[in-house]
Amino acid sequence: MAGACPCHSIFLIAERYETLVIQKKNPIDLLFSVITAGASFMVILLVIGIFAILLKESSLSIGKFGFIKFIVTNEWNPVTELFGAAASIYGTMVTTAIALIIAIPIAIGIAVFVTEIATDFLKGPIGAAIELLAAIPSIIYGMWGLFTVAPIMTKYIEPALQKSLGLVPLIGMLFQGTPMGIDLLTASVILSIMIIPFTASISRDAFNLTPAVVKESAYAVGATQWEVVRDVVLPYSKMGVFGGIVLSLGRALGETMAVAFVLGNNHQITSSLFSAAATITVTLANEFTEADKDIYLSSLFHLALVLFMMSFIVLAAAKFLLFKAERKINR
Amino acid sequence: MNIERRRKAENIIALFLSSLAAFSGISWLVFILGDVLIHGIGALKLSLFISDPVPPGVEGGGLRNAFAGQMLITLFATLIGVPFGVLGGTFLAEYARGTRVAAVVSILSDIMVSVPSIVIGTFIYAVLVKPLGHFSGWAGATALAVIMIPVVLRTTEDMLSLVPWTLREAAFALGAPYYKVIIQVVYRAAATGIFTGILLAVARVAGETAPLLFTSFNNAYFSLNMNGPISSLTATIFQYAMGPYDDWHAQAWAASFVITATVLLITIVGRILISWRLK
Amino acid sequence: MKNVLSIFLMVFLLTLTYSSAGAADMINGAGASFPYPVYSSWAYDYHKATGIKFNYQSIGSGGGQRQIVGRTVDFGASDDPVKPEALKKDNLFQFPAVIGGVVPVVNISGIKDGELKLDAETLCGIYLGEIKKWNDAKLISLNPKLKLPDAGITVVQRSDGSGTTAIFTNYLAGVCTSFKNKVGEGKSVKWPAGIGGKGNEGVANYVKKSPNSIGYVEFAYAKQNKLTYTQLKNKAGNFVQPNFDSFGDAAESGDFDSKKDFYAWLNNTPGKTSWPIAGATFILLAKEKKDSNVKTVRFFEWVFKNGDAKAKELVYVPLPKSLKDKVRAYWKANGIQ
Amino acid sequence: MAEIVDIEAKGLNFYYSGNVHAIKDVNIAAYKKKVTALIGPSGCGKTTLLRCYNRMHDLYPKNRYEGEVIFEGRNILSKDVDIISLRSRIGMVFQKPTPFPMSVFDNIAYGLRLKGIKSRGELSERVEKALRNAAIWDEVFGKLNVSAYELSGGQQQRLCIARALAVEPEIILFDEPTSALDPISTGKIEELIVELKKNVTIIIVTHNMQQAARISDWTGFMMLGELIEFDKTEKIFTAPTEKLTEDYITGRFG
Repeated sequence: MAGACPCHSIFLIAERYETLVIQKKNPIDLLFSVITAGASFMVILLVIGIFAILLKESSLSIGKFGFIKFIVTNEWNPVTELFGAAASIYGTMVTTAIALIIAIPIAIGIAVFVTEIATDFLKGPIGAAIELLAAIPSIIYGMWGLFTVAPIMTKYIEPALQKSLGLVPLIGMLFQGTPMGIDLLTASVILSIMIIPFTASISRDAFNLTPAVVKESAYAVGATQWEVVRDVVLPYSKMGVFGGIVLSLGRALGETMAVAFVLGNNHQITSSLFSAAATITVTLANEFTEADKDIYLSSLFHLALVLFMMSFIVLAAAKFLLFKAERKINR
Repeated sequence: MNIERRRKAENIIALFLSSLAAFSGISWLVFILGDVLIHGIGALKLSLFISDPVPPGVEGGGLRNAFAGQMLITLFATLIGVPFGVLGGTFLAEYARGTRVAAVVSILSDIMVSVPSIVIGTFIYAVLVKPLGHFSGWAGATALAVIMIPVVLRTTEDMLSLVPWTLREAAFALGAPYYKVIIQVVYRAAATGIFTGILLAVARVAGETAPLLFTSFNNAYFSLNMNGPISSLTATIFQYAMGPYDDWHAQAWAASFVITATVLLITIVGRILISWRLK
Repeated sequence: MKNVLSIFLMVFLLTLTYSSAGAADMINGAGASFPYPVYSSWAYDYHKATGIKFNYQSIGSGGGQRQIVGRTVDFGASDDPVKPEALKKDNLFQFPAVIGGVVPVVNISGIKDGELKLDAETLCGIYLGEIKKWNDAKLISLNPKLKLPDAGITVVQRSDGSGTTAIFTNYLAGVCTSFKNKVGEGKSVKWPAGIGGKGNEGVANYVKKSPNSIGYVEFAYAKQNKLTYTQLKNKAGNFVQPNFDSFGDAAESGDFDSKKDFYAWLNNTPGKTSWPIAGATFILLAKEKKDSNVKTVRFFEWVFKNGDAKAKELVYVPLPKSLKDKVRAYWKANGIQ
Repeated sequence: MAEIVDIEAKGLNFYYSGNVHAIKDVNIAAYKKKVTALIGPSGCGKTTLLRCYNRMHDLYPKNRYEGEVIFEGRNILSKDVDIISLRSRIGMVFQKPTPFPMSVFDNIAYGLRLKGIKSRGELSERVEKALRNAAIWDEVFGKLNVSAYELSGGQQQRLCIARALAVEPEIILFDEPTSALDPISTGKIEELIVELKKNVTIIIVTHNMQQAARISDWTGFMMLGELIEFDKTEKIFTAPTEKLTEDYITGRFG
């Protein structure tokens, strides 16, 4: 199963190089290959370009506040012209973390249902529903969140949470303050609903890669359906599921519109999930066209740079891990 | 015996929970779509498509400007993004197949797909809006194109890689140069797949808001001037939904309904094409 | 493949030629959300009368200043007057367009328009997060007859760079030293508490949606959205209702000087019946953009002649005739008429 | 030694979803502690028959059995049979090695843990025993904690046999267990099967007639879903009753 594959592709490549050498002599071919190469290098150019431009535009802020100090400073004060990203980064991390905590179990549950439990009759519609849920534009989630979810949160869910979990020591401090519905919790819930279909559909694809015969051999030892999922399917597809989670993480980090409506735009770090906050993306969306001073705009570019680097590092690290894992399996 | 009973109970609980998760997934979809449908249909009038906005407080008005602007921006984004994406994907899957360069570009594209779209908005603001001195439809279209390129590039690469190598060899054997093989044979074999990829990329950018906020900006009037600020449905939804006026809310719902229906329709067509191709 | 390409190309060229038309009769501006209702109504009438499009996007005063400084729009609009030195540095003109008042709005069940009385001290306390509940002793002593709920106050403020905030914080900082020290004044400040809405629209929307909330908006927004406004105690010690007359009173005392590019505040004016939080909203033009300046000025000339009724309808105070003449003289002196 | 019937199909019919009649009225017995081989051309239904014994077909919707499979006096096809415990008594080894994504030790211990055995001592003891019985202990005793994927193909297959053995089933079903292996590994597995029949009943599906001749006591020849002939292996390979069997054995088709 393992050894055969790479040999085959090496063989293919070697064979193909020979053709390529012949083909290169044709001038039109050379031209076409240069054009296509140019188009694909566009991607490299874009990545470098985005980084360079953001760096250049934020140089004023980096010069004044320092790159690292900017990240750890909890201050966003246009009056005194002192800017630090800590509150926005905190908002981004908290919403992302809560969204993932809610989304991952549900998404995996959905993937399990679709691959292991559903009869063919249900498989199609549920699979399609998940795909569609993933295709709905994020602004629709945001609007739905503002008009529909936020009132429900204010009226029912948040008071209920406050009355139950709010009284538990330690955890209780997450649920203090007036339930307003425009807060971290609502934003995280909307975000989680938005990333569930993503995680679910990638996990489902990963689950489907588990060979039927391996599952059968677990059944043959007398395992129940759940035991097969837990002990065979999940471990077998953990890399794929991990990849899906990282993609969703990247998505949640960079999501703007779904949270812009319901986060309340306040640059503060609080322990309560019932308070307004700001994420990097929401700060950018709200303040970018409105920043009046150069240092203000530069600080916003600085924020964008931080977000770009965050998502780049997360995804690149995930790619690297997946790549290593793949190599390990192939070996 | 006892242990078996426990295992079975555990099994039933786990299966129940996962079924619950699945049905909750479905119910979200029904909830959201139902909400958009109920609020949207009510506000869906002919005037929405054929008249321009009126100031708050004045009766009537529509979003003709936003529909036109959205279509224009999406169209140009497609015209800019697709050639880059398809040609770039061709390079990775054909001329550079199996090389290190292809792997690097491929990985970078995957990362680019996930770069927050608002960051791309700020980037375009810095390179196209600030130096030129005005917001423009072109800036908006370029921002969306930047989002599209890596998506189209990766699908094209994947779809071309699915075309069996022997097919190319068969064409080479007839004495065709590589570019002819690619254009006449490989593209044809992968056409449905590439087209589907383009469709899904269009569906994705058609619903984007964040990158348009600082690029194409917004315009209260009907305008086809790509050199100036131009309205888009999504930016208008953001403005109207965040606004306090009831008729703004109604129009925002109607616009949401139209954009959701369009995006879902494109997605469904794309999915059907895929499954039809795989059969 | 070739067919598809040529169709693409044709569509591309067609739209290209078509899209460059129609640029001439459009004025693009952005800025304060405070005057958005009146500007958009004027623009609507102006377009009907002349066919010229006046595209105004409400993005906040900070944005208006930024975008005109960056020259990405034909004109900027700001409620926060720019100091003459700054105007000189950025090569800008500035003139007032209309006057309005900022009012606190609340959403408390059972309390109607103009019933709740607030003074500088309580408003300060609420916005500093020191007065946390509606049944706070200070609020009760001001409103002995009202039934104030035992509920936390949801404070709503502006998240964007806003002239409304500039006027509001200029007022609070002027009447209340602890606010001045802790928060300061400006288009956007670091608020100690609450949620932030984008634009007057956003604040109005959040107040409408959140029970037991308080916010501050331009009066036209309160009116159009049927938000519950409050009374305020003015400098003379009287509780006044926000209305056309009390704003007019405030406007009377404005010290607008064309030599200072009309830089002036209208907060906490001494008149007996004047509303304490008011301000003019300004237009900013780039000095070197001659053509578009003429277009913009033509619009405001038309507005000065024909727009007063519309402004009053929306509870804005049109500029007094003497001020209009000063502005016209300013245009003339700078050669933009 | 008298032959005792261990498991017996009686009038067995099997339909795949969509009413494909894959097993047609088959009557066949497997004797205790003997090796029964099922041979026949591909698509003849031998694997389908094998998968009836541990009701593997239940995993997929719309499959249908008719008739009986009698094991310990009960029809295991009846609805009230506990499939989970049935499968832990009738083990199965597949065509390709199917190690689970875990360590060598955990692979073997998996079935034991399902049965509720927790003590580390008992687990290692029984894992060792299973590995010894599967003749792989000498090769892996130093690598119990490495991933099972690190083993060679032949070792993986014997690991899977050990995994099946660990729960001490009465019957083990082999579904072409050597078709993916090289000749040396195949030889080892064949030796192992012969060794195993001292303790368990074995039913093996094989494509390879020599293999059936080498290791089985009884052989059933199937074609198009029907059991053409069932008899002692020597008889089938030397003097088959049916013409079809003879043609197949002598390589005229297949």
